[in-house]
This record gives sequence, structure tokens and C-alpha cells, in this order.
Amino acid sequence: MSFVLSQEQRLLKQTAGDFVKSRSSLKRIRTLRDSADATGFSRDIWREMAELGWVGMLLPEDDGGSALGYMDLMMVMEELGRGLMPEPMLSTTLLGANAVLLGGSEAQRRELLPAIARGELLVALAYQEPSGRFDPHTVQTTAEPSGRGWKLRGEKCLVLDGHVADRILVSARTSGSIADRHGVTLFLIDPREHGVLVNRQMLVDSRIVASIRLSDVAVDESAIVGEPENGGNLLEAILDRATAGLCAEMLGAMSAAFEMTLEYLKTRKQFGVAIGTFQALKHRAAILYTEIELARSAVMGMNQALDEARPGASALVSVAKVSCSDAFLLAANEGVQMHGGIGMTDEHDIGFFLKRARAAEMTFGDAAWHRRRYAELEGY
Amino acid sequence: MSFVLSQEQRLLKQTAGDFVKSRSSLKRIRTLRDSADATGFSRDIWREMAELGWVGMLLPEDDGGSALGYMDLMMVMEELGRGLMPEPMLSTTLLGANAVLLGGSEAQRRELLPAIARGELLVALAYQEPSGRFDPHTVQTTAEPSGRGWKLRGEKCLVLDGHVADRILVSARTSGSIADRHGVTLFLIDPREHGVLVNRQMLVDSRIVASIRLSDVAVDESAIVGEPENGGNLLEAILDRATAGLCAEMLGAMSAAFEMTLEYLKTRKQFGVAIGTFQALKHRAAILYTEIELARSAVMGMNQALDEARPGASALVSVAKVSCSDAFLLAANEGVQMHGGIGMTDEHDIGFFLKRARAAEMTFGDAAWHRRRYAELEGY
Amino acid sequence: MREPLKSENDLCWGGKKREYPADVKRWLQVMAERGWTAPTWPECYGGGGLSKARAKVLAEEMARLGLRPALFGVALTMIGPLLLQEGSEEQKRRHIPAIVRGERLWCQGYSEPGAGSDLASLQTGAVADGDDFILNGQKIWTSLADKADWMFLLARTDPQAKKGEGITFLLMDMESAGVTVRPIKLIAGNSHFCETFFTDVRVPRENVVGRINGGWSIAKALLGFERSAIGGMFKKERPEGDPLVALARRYIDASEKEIGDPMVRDRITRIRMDQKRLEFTLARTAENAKAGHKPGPESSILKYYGSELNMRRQELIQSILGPHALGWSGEGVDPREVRMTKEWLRSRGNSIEGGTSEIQLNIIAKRVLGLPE
Amino acid sequence: MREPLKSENDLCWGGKKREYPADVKRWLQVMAERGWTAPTWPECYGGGGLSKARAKVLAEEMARLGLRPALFGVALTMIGPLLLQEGSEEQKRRHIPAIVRGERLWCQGYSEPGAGSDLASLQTGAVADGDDFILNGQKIWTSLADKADWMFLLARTDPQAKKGEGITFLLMDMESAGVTVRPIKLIAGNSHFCETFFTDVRVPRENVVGRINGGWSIAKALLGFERSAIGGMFKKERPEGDPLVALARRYIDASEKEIGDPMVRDRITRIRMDQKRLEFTLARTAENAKAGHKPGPESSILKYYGSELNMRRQELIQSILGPHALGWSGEGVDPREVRMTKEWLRSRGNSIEGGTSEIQLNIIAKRVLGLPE
Repeated sequence: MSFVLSQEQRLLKQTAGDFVKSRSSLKRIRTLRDSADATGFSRDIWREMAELGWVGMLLPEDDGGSALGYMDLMMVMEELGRGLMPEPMLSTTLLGANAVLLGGSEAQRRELLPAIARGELLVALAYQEPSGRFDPHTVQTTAEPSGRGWKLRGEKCLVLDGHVADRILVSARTSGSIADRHGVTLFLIDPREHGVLVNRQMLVDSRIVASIRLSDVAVDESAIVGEPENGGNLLEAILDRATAGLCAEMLGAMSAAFEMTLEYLKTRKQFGVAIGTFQALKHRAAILYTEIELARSAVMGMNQALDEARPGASALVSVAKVSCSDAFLLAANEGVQMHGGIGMTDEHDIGFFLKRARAAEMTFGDAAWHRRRYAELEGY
Repeated sequence: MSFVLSQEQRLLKQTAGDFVKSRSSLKRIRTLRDSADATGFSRDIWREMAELGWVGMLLPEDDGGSALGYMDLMMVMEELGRGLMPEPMLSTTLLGANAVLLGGSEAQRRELLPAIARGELLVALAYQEPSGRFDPHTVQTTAEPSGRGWKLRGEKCLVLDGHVADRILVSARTSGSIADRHGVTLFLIDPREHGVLVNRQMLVDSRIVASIRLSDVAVDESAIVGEPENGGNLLEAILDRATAGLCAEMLGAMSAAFEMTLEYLKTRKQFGVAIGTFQALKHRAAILYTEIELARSAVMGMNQALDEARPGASALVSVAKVSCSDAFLLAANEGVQMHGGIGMTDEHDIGFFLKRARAAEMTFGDAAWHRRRYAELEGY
Repeated sequence: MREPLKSENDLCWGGKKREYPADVKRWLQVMAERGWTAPTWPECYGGGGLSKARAKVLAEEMARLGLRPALFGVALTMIGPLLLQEGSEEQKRRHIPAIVRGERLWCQGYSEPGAGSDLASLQTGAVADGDDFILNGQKIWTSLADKADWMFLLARTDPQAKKGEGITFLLMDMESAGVTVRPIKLIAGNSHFCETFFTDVRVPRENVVGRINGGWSIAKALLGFERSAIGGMFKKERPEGDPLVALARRYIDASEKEIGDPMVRDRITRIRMDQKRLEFTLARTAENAKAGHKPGPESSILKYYGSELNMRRQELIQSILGPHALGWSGEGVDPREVRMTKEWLRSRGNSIEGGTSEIQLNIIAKRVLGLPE
Repeated sequence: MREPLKSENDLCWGGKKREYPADVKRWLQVMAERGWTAPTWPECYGGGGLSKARAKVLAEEMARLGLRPALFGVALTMIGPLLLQEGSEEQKRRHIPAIVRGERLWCQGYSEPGAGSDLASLQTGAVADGDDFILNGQKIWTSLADKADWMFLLARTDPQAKKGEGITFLLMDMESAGVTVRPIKLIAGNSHFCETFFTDVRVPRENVVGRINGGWSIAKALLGFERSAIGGMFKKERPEGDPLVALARRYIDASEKEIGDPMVRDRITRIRMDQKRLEFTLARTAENAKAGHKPGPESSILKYYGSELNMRRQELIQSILGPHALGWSGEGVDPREVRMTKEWLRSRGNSIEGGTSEIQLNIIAKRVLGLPE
């Protein structure tokens, strides 16, 4: 009975919800933005999340994790999404830890995973490049053999939490031409290495990323994560999993935006009655509810497939990402519209959801990109 | 002041409206369908339309016409569309007469156009082929030189009024390969010719077309209409003009469907009140009204461009056809939905509009085809 | 009985007025003897008496063997379950065993010409007269009424009462004097729908289900069965591959690679993804029900979305067919194409029958979202 | 004055509180001397006194020479025309010449925090006291209030009256004691919108336009001016080629042929076609007006559709930008991209300001289609 939450899952959701409510608020998110906080999130909260077992939740117990699955992760990510929490789950737990888990050597796992799970090590993944839009296989950054190691050269952009990461995974081309699937290798670098220039940028939703310039960064053989030349496939596996986490986060955020709007429909009066009595708005709210419920089903279906390692899981990741992108944007747009003028002011919180909806849509491939990918995966 | 109707145009519209009301009704349309009438329209009404000057309205006075333009034609076609009149304006006035007008030799014009204008000669255009979908340049029918003339061989489909036409214009390939723009020539044939097999079919909207098989049909040089090999361009010019007429017809039909629905919204009671008081339906009606008014503007803009022979006219034909296809289907779908169960019965007239909306959409290129064509014409 | 069904006409709806092929009748008899036409119904009324778990095993076993169900229809999905829940002992004894044996085809007399989505405003009246009610009025959309042996219907028994009240739920023998049935032709052509007229039809009091004037609550109980049945319609297993992709290859380009028209390819993807989301939602609803959570009014999203999705699918099929969607009759017109065009026309009714999409949205807004009236 | 305008900041809104570059001031003075800042207004109030036909020639001539208008703002488009139509002789003499000379920047005090689309329920009150009204309350969305010299506003002067009545239309000097202005920050960043607070502000009775308690009809007259002004916003000549196509070439593929992404190409086509239809509809409305047909409430489709279309355009631009739409601040973030993202955010207000899309649809349904309340 995989669409029915287990007792443990309901408890986990409850815990996560309580945690978000007690440790954070939209006011905190606003303050992080307005104070131009250098970190962009709270290291204290991150440590607590690690103590609660969430940072390493996907990792085997041997690696310091709790060996849970994506349906379990959904319980946490959804609640974090409700609170628009910017703590580095996507970068460290979903991209970084997964890269090491799926591709890392025994030594790399032992060195990195327990530290990640303890919340002591932040890891980012630098795979996007300015000319590649969403395609992880468009890699112009090069790695050339040099002595007993490699020299990396190139530019990466939109590296989530790249400004604070202790280690950065970089995709680089070791053979083939620009958009080839084959010939990409992942390297783990220390950003303090000579030749690494990390440049902090704030996105529309006030999350922080880095653009990174690599100027002949020297690494040795042990920096390679996963099979050399076959990093393209590893990247896809990592991104599928990270997208699953992002979708759950989006689901939480759209639900919060919808509830905020629903509350407004029930309380805001116009022409002497609550605006929620207007049938046109009712129908639009009902359609929005339908879209959110369908998105929830898509996320659950995807998580099952990932947890059971089913062959069609990648296609279901695309179904979920499209559902969540469209439904979140709809929830945010309808949210602003139904709030009227006040919804357009920076003072009101609904705008935060609109901005997050756009940024989340553009993370790990937008809806159009995932529809095309789905058709390719399904062979038509 | 080209978007404002002239006194003459308003009068013409009035006359056409009165004519349709007095000579026809949706009951007549139903009877033509249910009696499986062999002709599919009324020859008496057609003669009257010729006497009113409508059949030859686009032709110069020398050719027996009234030398009017497309904005004038709109007045008539719109009213015919309101009554879903199946008389052969599209085939004879818009396709046939235009082919001779734009491409015909002096002799062909003198022989054919006055007879057309008098309502004595029906002309059809056979340009579509089973494998070509909407593309007029996909021509597999061949014309091979044979003695002092040509031999035609091939298959044509969806020939509007081909079952009653006295002459049929046929596009045939005289050089090049299947979808080449160049190498197509138009021939005028008599369907009683040896080797012509005309097969009558009824469409979803109960209009009649023919599929035509040409088995070594022998014609002589004088059968060629327009410049040999350059029939592709002539075809496009003909089809642009015929599409203009069709759009005006669609505009009339969608307006009639909308008014029927609006009337129902005002009179039909549910839960003790007129269903037109429900705001969700109100908003949908207002959106539908907006779409119809925008379609009307698109049709008027196109007609001006055709009347002034402006260079961008073809692109505007595509704008109008897309507008009318989408708005007519929306009007028909919303019409059925808002009528509820009764709208699904054959007994009710709204279904006739739904069927006509589909058939008209699929005539001279559907919305998707015209959007692609527009982008090509506009060079992006 | 292992051949795949080709159309609704291959289904066995039971009843006395229709003839079925010998193998269909034999299969019905074999199954009915074990009560397996209604596997979970109590044995004392002729049902299979199986637990839900065992019934599921039976269904899976039949599916594995490619065996088709022996009997279909509202008798099994609606009036049977309703009578088992709300009927008198007498009614159960009289009707349930006959339903299990497929001897009675039932039809539903709900909608009226003046009351489509607005059930409470119905006009058909039943006046008490001794041990009978005398029924006058008219029903519409009575599916299969021309083949039916019995009808269940709503009639107004107290014209003074407020709209939702004064309504009684009745069972009526279609052989009763004064019943006339007229089949309805739809825009897509002939249909199983009928109009049914009542002129001084006598219905014995013992055929009232529930209380006199208490029909509204019975009707609501029944609506729940109907909604879940309609939602189920849209879950179709397609082991033979996606017919949309197959159609696009047939009508747009025959290559086995990327479909040549990227707009069509995208629309196919949208439909497929939405179908997937709907299937997951159906599974979620079903599993939650199994886990003991009552299916709430959020099951309305199934009816609403299922209808809209099928309509979009039919629109897309028309676009894929292009000019080939136009034929209706005459030599050379491909009957498969005509069938698809008729399916499109028929689909326009999806968002009307079984509660319009507008009603579904009203229900979601009110009962799920709690928006004020 | 022949350089193309780059942003709203280049426009001259006039007024005493803002400084403008010397050439802008000089151009304003030259034009105002001839009354050509308001070419069709009567000469006796300082206007140009031109007929509509001659004013058109002037506008065309200026456009041909690439000259920008010398003055912009609601003074010219709204309060000026309103006062000429409804104001007292005294009010005309006092305000019109000053408007023509660009000496007074006006702002509009309509919306209130509790009354967005619902003008009739406003709370700001004005109590008669001798020759004055004493004003208390709050306005929101008072565009440029922080730069304005005068405000026109609606205030409730009879709290007992029914909602639409008991409202008075007032002109108020922004220098009056008790007026406080606070700029509003929007989701896209800083804006020209403000909140304005009134604490015992004295407004002389002579500043009432129309009757006391008769402000509703004045407000309606004004709404007409506003709606046509907003409709006009969306007609943009783009001689330099379609920016959507240019963006697609920059961000998706640089070829000069077919845009590589067929989905984007199709969405561009939809926007372009819809823009064309809207432009034709604007021309139709304008020509019908010229021909003496009064612009009816169907002009609401301009506001409604213009807003929705611009919002769709901005969504498409975001899709074309893709990941490049994400940057907000920091080194290496392209300010042109940030500007486009802010324009998208700003566009979400199009369907809210100047009467929400919902209100526009209500108006069409009621006044054009005659659907019952």
C-alpha cells in the first residue's frame, strides 16, 4: 500500500512540520534576504537538521545515515518547502551526498559521507554551464591529463550553495565534443585550491548560488568520482534524485501558498461578502486544488519508483517535475491575483512563493525540457 | 476608416441576413442531412444568390461580376455562416472563380466567369491528396505529356462540392518530386471525361465532398490554367482568398452558436435561478465574447490587407484562420457544455455548430498548420 | 470467453429482453452458480460470500487467465450495493439473487429535462393511492431503458416540501402499464440513452427504498457509488502500447524515432503525463479506501479530471487525424476514422453526464475547500 | 529631444518637486507656450485650441521628426479632461493652465487597503466643518504621490448613505497639513506607488468637483478616461523587429532561420498573432469612436486582453531566458536579464491594477452580454 503513508512517515512529517514552525518563519526568510546574509541560511538550524537525521537520511547506516528512502525524504522536504527553508538540503543531501553514494570509491565514501551526515561538510555540484541551459551533457569545461593528475579549466554557473561548499563536484570533459553524452568525468575539488574563483550571486528567490571559474586547477587521480568518461550517466542519476527532493519541496511550498490564498478567500470581503463566495474564484480554487493533488500523486508515484529502483523511474521524475512546476506556478500566480494589489507588494509574503516557483521551475530543467526528455525516454 | 462598415456594407449585411432568414433555417439544414439529399444544397437558393450578385461578387464587371472586395464578401459570408448554409460559395465563388480570375487565360475567363456569376456553372478545386494533409504542394497526381496534350493520373480527396461540379480544377505534378513547390500545374477538366471517377462522400458536418480518381484522363494544352509549373504559387493565392471567405463564414457561425448559448444562459433555470447568474459561467461567456471579437478584428484586418493587396496579407490570412478555428471550436464546445445534456442530443441544433466547427477548422489548414506557416512567412 | 472485448456490444448486461450468444449465456450461468458475478455479496442472497481479499485474488486470477467478467451494469455497481445497504429484507430477497443471476437489467431514472445537474428540482410526481403510488412525468438519460427490466428512480411525493425534501426513491417494473420508452439519438449517432415517460404508472408502496419523502439521502448514498464507478472508467490498461503514439506514426510520420511533428509530440506527452498522474491518484484513492480512510468528496477530482482529460485526448486524436477526421459516410471513408470522430463527439458529454464539471468544481469548493456559499 | 526614451525615468511628469534636465525643461516651456502639451484643450485655459484633425497632424509631424512629447501623466489624460468636462469655471481657471504648463504633478487617490476593486466601499471620510471638509483615512496605490503637488480623491461624506452614494470627489493640495506619504515596494522592487495617510486634513469646499455626495458619477466618468489610457499602453510599435524573436535567437539558437526550439517558436507565434488581433481591435475601437459611435463597455476587452497578453508575453520571455532568468544580484549577473525578470514580476500586476481582470469580465458579462445579476 505504497500511496498510504506509514505510521513512521506520518510521524516524520509531523516532526518536520513542528521543527519548521518552531525554528523558522517567513520573517526569517525575509531577514536573510534583506540583511544580505553572506551564508544565506542558518548553520545552527542545519546542525539541528543533521542531529535529527535528515541530512544523511538517504545514506546507509554504515555511512552514518538512516537508510531511508525518497518517500520518507518527501515528508521532510515537503515541510521544509512550506517554510521556504533555504538550508542546503538540495546541494548537500541530494546532489553532493548522492554523487558520493552512487559514484564514490570506498575511500571517498568513508571520508565524506559521515561528515556530511553530521552536518559538518557542505558539498555542491557544479554541472551547469552558461551555454548549456538545462542539459547536463553540454560540458565545455575541460580536464586535461597533467603529470599524475588533471588540470581543470572552464566556467560553471548556478552552483547551488557553491558559495559555502567545503567540496565542489565538477563535471569536466575528458573526451568527445561539447554535448556528447560520453566523455564527461566528475571531479571533487576543494574550493580553496589554487585557480578556483568562487563568485557569490543571489537569485530571484534570494537563494544563494555561485558561478565558478576554474583556471588550470590541478587535481590528482583520487579526485575522480565515479567511472571516468561515464560521468554523464552518473550525473543523470544524481539529478533524478535531486529532482525528487526538489519536487517534494515544491509541493510543500505550493500547498502553503494555496492555503494562504484560501484563507484570504474566506476572510477578505468585497462588495460586502467574502470573495470566496464568488463562483468564478471558487472554480479556479477547485481547479488549483485538483492540480496540486495530481502533483502530489505524481510525486508519490515517482518516489515509489525510486525507492523500488524501477526501470521507468527517470520518466516518472519528469512527470513529477512537470506537474510540480506547472502547479506551483499556477498556485503562485493565482495566489497573487486573488490577493489583489496587496499581493503585489513586497511587504506581503505571497510574492516569496511566486519567486520560489520561478526559481524551482528553472532548477534541474523546466517543464518544457522535462516533457522533451520524457518523450525521448519513452521512445517516441 | 477601414474597420468601420460603410453604409453599403451595412446594407449588404442586412440583405444577406434577411435572405438567410427567409430562405433557410437550421431545419432545412437538418432535412438536407437526414434525407441524404444527393445535391446537399438547394439549386434554387443558389440561383437566387447569383441573381443577388453574390456568386460573382468578387469578379470584375467585364466578367459579369460586381467588382466588390473581401470586406464586402464578409458581409454575405458571415450571414450565410450564421445559417450554416451549404450552398457552394466556397467551391465556386472562392476557389473556382478565383482560380480562373487569377490564373485563367482570356478565353477561359470569357468562357467560364460569366456563367459562374450567373449561377449556371459550378466549379470545384481538387488540390488535396490523401497523404498530403493540408499541404497544397504535396502533389503525387501526375500529368504526363501525351500527344498534343497531357494525361492525368492520381487521386484527390476532400474536393468541396466535387460531386456536382461542372468543371474541376486539378493540381498535378509536371516536374519535381512529391512536396516541391515548383513543378505543379493546374488543369481544368470536365468530370464527364473518360477516366474520371467521382465518388460522393458526406463529411462530419453533413457537407458533401468528392474523392476523385483520375485514370489516364486525357486533356489538351488549353486545359492548363495559369503558368505551367508554377501552379503552387497560384494555389496559395487561391487558397488565401478562399480562407478569407471561410473565416467570415466561421465568424457568422460562431456568433450564432454564441447567441444561442447566451439565450439559454438567460432563460434556463437551475436551483431556482437563471444559470447565467452563475459567475463562473459569466466569466467564461465574457472570455468567449472576447475571443469572438478578437477573431472579428482579425478577419477585418485580413480583408483590408487582401482588398489593398498588401504584401503581408498571407500572414494575416493565417492569423484570421487560427483565430476563427480556435474561437469557433471554443464557442461550440462551450455551447454544448452550457446547454448540458440537451446539447448532446442530435435533436438540438447546437451540435450542428460543433460539427461545422471541426470541419471548418480542418478546411484549408488547421490552426497548428497556419501557425507554422505564419512563422515561415515571417522568417523565424 | 477469453477473446478481448471489442466494444460495449460484446458485454453481457443480462436481462430478459436481450439475447446473448450461447457462450456468453453459459459463462454467465457458470459464474452465477458460484455467486461470482457479485463475489463479495452475501451468500444468503446468492452472492459469492468472499472477503475483499479473496475477491481480489479471484479478479487477479481471472485477469491472468484473460477471462472476461460474466456480467456488467448498474445492477452490480449501483442498485445492488444500495439495496444491500439500505433496502428492506423483502427487497433484498426479491432483487439481489435475480441480479446475481443476471436476470434483471436495471436502469436509472434520475435526470429530467428540466433538472440536469439540479436533482432537487425534479418534476416527476408520485401520488399515494391505497397501497400504490401513481407516477406521472418524464425521465431523460435513462441509459438502456429500452432493454431494462427494472428502473430505480426519484419522484416527488410531497410537492409542498422544500426542494431537497419530499422526494422518494422508488423501484419500478418496466413492464408496468403506462411506461413508454424512446431512444435518444446523440450528436455522435445512436446511443444507449433513452427518454422514459410515465402516465399513471402504479408502483406498489413496497417498492419504496428507505422512507417515503426520504429519497434524498438514498440518492446521495447512490451518487457515491456512481462517482467511483465513473472515475474507474478512465483507467485503461494499454498493454499494446500507447494508441496516441501509434496514431501519430500512422497519420503523421511512420518513422520509429521521434514523432516528426514536435507540437503533436508535445501534446501526446502532456496527455500521457496527465494520464499517469490520474492513474496514481486513482491508486492513491483506492489504497486509502482499503486502508480504511473513507473516500471523501475529493474523489470529485477523479470525475472532473478524468472527463476533461478524456476530452483533451479526443481533441488530440482529431488533430492527429487532421483532414482524415472529416469523413462520415460514403465509399472510401475509413470506418475506423469515423469511429474516432464519433468518439470525439461522444466525449463532449463526459463533462456533462454523472454530474457536470461545474457541479464537481462546486462540490470541491464547498466540501473540500470549505469556501463559503 | 529626439533621442528615444529609455525608461519611465526619462519622461517629464512636470511638477514642482522634481528636477528635470535643462533640455527637458526647455522643451516643456517651448511646447507649453503654444499650448501644445494639451493641443486640443481650449485656448482660454492655455491649451492649443486645435481641432482633433489638426492635433493629429501635429502628433504625426512630431512622430515623423522623432520628437518626444513634452509632458506626461494623469493630469493630461485624466484630471484635465475631467475638469474641462465637469469642473467649475473657478476650478478650470485655477488648474488647467497650470497643468498645461506642467507646473503641477497630480496623483489619484482612489484605492484603499480595504477596497481594491470595490470602489463603493471606501472608508476615507470627509466631514464638513465650516468652509472646509476634514479628511481622515488612507489611500493606497497613489502613483507618484511622493512627487505629486495635488491629488484627486474620493471620500465618504455621508456614512449613512447606501454604499454607492454619499461619496464626494475632492481635489487636495499635497502640501496640506496632515498628509503623509510612504512609497510602496513591490515584489519587483521599488515602484512609483505610494500609500498616503490623511490626519485631519482640511480641504476647502471649493475643491469639490460636481455635487457633494455626487462623487460616484464623477468617478465613473473618470474611469472611462482611465480605461482607454490603459488600453493604449499595450500598443507598442516595434520598428526594430520582434524582441521575442531576437531573444530566442540570442538565448536558444543564433541561426537566422527557423528558431531551433519548435515549442518556443509556436509560443512566439501565438503571442504575435494575439498581439496583431489586439492591435486590430484597438484600431477598430478607435475608428468607431472617430466615426461617432460611442466606445461602449466592450472596450473592457482591451484592458482585460491587453493585461493577460502582456503577462503571457512576460512568461514566455522567462521561458526563453531559461536559467538566465534566475539572476538577481551579484557580480556576473547580467543587468538586462535582471530587468526582464523584474518586468515579469511587475507584469503580474497588470491584471490587478486599473480594475482587475475579474472586474472586467463582470463588466462584459453584465453590460455587453446582458447576463442577469
